[in-house]
Amino acid sequence: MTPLLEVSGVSKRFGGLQAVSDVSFSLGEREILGLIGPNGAGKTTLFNVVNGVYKADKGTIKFAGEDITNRPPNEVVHLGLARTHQIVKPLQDMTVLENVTVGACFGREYLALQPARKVALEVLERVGLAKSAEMSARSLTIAGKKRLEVARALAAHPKLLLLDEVLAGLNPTEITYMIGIVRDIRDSGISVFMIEHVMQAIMSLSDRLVVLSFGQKLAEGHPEEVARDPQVIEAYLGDPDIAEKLKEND
Amino acid sequence: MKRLVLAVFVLVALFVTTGFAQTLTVGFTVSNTGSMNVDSVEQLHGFELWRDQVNAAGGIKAGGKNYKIQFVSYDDESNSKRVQQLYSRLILQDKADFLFSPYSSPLTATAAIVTEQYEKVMLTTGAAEGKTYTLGNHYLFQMFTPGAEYLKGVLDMLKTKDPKAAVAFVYEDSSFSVSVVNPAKAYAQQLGFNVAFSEAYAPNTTDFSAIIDKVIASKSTVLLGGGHYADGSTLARQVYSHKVPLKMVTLLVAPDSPKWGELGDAAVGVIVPSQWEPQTAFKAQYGPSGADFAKAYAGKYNTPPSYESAGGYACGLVLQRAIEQAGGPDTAKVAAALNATDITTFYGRTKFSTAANEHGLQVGHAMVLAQWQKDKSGALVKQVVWPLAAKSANLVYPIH
Amino acid sequence: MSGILASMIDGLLIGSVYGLAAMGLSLIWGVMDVINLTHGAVIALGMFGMYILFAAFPVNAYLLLLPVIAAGLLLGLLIYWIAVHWVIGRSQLSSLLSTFAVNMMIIGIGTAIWSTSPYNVNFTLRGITVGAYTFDGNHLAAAGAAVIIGLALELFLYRTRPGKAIRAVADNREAAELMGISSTMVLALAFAIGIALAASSGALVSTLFPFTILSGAGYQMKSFVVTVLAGLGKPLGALVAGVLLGLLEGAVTPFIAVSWIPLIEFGLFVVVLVAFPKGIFARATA
Amino acid sequence: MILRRPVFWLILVFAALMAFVPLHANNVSMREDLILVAIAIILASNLNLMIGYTGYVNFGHIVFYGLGGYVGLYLATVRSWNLVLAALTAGLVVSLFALALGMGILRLRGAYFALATIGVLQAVQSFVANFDPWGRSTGMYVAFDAYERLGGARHALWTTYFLVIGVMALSMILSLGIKISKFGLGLFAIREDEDAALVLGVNTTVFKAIIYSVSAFLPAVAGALMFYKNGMIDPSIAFEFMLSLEGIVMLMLGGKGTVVGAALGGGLYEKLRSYLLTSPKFSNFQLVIAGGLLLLVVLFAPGGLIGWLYRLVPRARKVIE
Repeated sequence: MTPLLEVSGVSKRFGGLQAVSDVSFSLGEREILGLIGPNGAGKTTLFNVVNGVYKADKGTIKFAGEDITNRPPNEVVHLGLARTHQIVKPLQDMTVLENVTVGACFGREYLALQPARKVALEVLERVGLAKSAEMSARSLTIAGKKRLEVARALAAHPKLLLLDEVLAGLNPTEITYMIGIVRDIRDSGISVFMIEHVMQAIMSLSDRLVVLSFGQKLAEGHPEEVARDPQVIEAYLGDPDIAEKLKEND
Repeated sequence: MKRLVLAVFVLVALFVTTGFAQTLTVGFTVSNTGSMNVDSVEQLHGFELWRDQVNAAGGIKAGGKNYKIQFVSYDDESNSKRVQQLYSRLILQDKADFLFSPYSSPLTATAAIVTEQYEKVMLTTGAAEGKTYTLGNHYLFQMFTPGAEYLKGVLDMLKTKDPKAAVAFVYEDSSFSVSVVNPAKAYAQQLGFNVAFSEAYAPNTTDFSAIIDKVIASKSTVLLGGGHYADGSTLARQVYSHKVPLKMVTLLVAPDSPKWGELGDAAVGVIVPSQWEPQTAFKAQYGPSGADFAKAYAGKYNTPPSYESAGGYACGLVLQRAIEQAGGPDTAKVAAALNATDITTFYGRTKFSTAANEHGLQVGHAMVLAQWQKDKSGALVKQVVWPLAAKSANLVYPIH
Repeated sequence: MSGILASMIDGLLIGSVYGLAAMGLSLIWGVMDVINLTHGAVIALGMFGMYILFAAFPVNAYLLLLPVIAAGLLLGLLIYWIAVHWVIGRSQLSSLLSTFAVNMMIIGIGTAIWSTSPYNVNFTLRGITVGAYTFDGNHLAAAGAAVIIGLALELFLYRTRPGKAIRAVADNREAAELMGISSTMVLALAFAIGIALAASSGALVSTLFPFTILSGAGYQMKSFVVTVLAGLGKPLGALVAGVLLGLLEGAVTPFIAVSWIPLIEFGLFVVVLVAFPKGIFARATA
Repeated sequence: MILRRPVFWLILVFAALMAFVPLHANNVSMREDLILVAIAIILASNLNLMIGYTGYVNFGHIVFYGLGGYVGLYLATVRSWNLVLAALTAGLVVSLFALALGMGILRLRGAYFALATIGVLQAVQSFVANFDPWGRSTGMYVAFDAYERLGGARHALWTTYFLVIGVMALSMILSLGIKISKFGLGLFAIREDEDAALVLGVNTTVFKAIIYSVSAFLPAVAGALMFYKNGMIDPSIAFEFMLSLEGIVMLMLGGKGTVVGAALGGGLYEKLRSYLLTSPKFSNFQLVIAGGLLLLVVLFAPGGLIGWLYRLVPRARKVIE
């Protein structure tokens, strides 16, 4: 079986900084792949290269059998690859419903306005935002905005969802709720590729993990194997907090 | 009782006089602001002097009635878009009976479209461009000699003084200047002059150094052109400060203004084709003599009249005579009277073309040339130098 | 001396005045991310400031630059408090429109006072004659003054405490605030200096050409062109780019009609903007 | 469905009143005032498509009006075309021009785009001022016999008036239609956050170019009609930067992003302006008052009149779009 997403030899440089260098990995159907690494390791940059926000300097990206290297983000969404942003980007002066309708309208199925609105309502129900549908996006709490990000991406009916730190900044109750949403997404048949700093969560959610450090892939494999990898622990030494957590999980 | 009788008498008298002295409204716009400001206000002074004299004399007497004159005017800001809005307003809201033109050709051309659409008589002054009269109008009458004639006299004069002169045309890219310079260029070539340089500059130009450098490089010896007051005075200043070696400078319109003297040394020697100068003594068949006009004007405004002022006053005179001949203010009759007009006033001869393809074009009036010279006391004065029959001083050539 | 050379020298002289005007726009744009649309109106006020001062004190007009600059600083603080302070941090549209509103008000008041008729500052310095060409004394003096003011600003920005604070805020407002720099004070100061530069360039122009209350608009347009060529927040770059623009004008005018110049300039402006949104000279460091 | 929107019917009633009240009263003076109001509404409504819907400030919007005027006048007089055909062709030509131009300058965002539009306006004006077939800076005139084909000047003026009112109604209906469409939703997404819109699947490049081109069409048609009515055109009145800027003032005043706001702002501003222009006391303060109004709106009521209404009566949002 060919993998859903296949990244091979991707590099990205900004001026003097090699943000991502020669990274390869793949992701299968119905898989949750975690992406971890210290701050500045190039995780978000990798996301941006995968969904076409940045152009790759080298390497190829295949999605569902198609070469999507350097295709613009809007085309990538039509193929079924949606994403959320680490720093949330709600469409501030539009309602929550309108935000999600945008996702449905211009997503994989390119729905007309009326069916898109129906999809949006369903998705809002799924992420628990149905009651806020008519509120303006600006007035949501940070947790609400994180869910809105997920809802918008989900409304596109993607095959693969890239989640960029959807748990960051949430309190424990909200984290539990969001983890439930992610599981639910995978159970509905959507693959997930997620960046996360909340170690406990990513260890328990991911089927496999990819570790980045200084733009290079350090390790890949089952979460427990990765956590034991001395190279990974070494890389996290600059961030003792997380190194500690890694050990706890062991 | 006596008082009551007196009061009734006064009331009746008021009633009778107002009953007899009807009021005619004449509408126009003035450039109180913008690039046409100086010339336009001089024209306005001409209008106002005429109105005051008519009203002081009890109004225009026509068909057994007396008509007093009342003006309605707005500031057009030298902007042709405003002109259309304001002339519509003058016609529709202020119910003007007759119209005078704004100052300058483009403003007049735009106003003419509105007045023609509403079939109102408009006398144009301060607007020499001729194209407007070829558009098929019926109610437009031009007081100024058309632009095509402006520079012919200068070239004729230059032919007698310096047939080998190299001519540079530097002129404003406006309908008036273009209508003057294009025929003049052809005429210069016809007379055998070398046209060494020719370039139009955008209206509102203030920096002429690039063009002046080109004039120098072309080795031209005389310069003809200009446009209106703002650009013309600036051009003359910069020609002077760059010490361009020219034997003659002739500019349109600007040097006719009494304000020209304020330029000091930069003003000396500059020639202007003029519609009228106080020194030109036409024998007036109608209205005041030139001397009387100049005296009345100077008495009111403390400055000698320019040809714009004279044109403004003459405009009123011609309208006054047409109303008298028509026996009242009926538009069709007044237009017919204007079509038949052929008279000489202090301003010279006035006759409008009645040909269908150029109706209203001025065909009677002729130009003179005036030059700024220093008199014996060193003061700057404007002298008539052409035609020779009308001259008040000899041409100074070359200037320096 | 050839016509082209003379034309280029004339271009260079006027170009330095364009550059000075653009420095004000560039400083404000670079430091506070505000496109100051009062720029043109302030340039016009500078012209009338010089006119009024010269009418009252008929000394060497270039000495009167000092009071014009002082008045410009005060005016800058005033405009900052009326229209800019409240919209710092809001969308760029807000500051664009609020400064434009002030521009309309200045032009309106100016029109009420001076109408839109042309005025002159009747002050003439003796020119220099080389062969057939004479270079106007006022142009030479104005170019010199523009360069001196430009260099003074550069010294101020790099050698004085407040100057360094301005550069720090331009670089990174938040970091500067953490270091104890009051960004409000610095922004107000930068805005005031930008306005003073615009006013001084207007004062210089008034000694060269006749002007009306509307004359600033043309120099504002030139300032945009120059600022975009130079890249934002590079005042000295703006001065250099202004001189280059003047040189370019001087170099092409012998070959084409002057009336084509705006098309070339603004065509170039749009193309450069699209091709190098951060300015030609900024590309190396971006 | 647009037919279910109350505002749609409001627009029709409004346009019908604009057309028939001066006709019924045979009041030419009222007609001359109203045609300027209609032009203001056309300019503000179409500008709203860029500023209000897409979040791109176009300082040079008037370039479409002026170019439309030139193309239309050229076709209607020099080439003796039928006026309606000439005006529609002018709209089409100018829209295509905008499409090509938009592909280039819409790569710029925010203030850089705004500046580029000023550059475009200046460059086009300068080109036209040097363009011989269009009469350079002296422009073009309509010969009076051109009006004969529409039954004489008086008749022609009424005809152009009704056409302009039609264009005004179309402008408002277009605004409404886009606002309630999927295309409009995509534009709003671009306005709120262009990067987010792109990632959500909106083809921002194409959307922006299309709306830029669409926003050019009706102003160009209106320009063709208006300059035909005025009988002449020259670069300084066709490409008046001030009018371009006033369009923005109108929009901010009424409330950007709303159909009714754009029209309200356009109508009110024009009324105010012509009052100030002819009032002897205030003619000089027209700019001061307009500028002061704009400043107050920008600082204290960024939503304009309609935004203020929304805050007062939140339910109005549903009806007044």
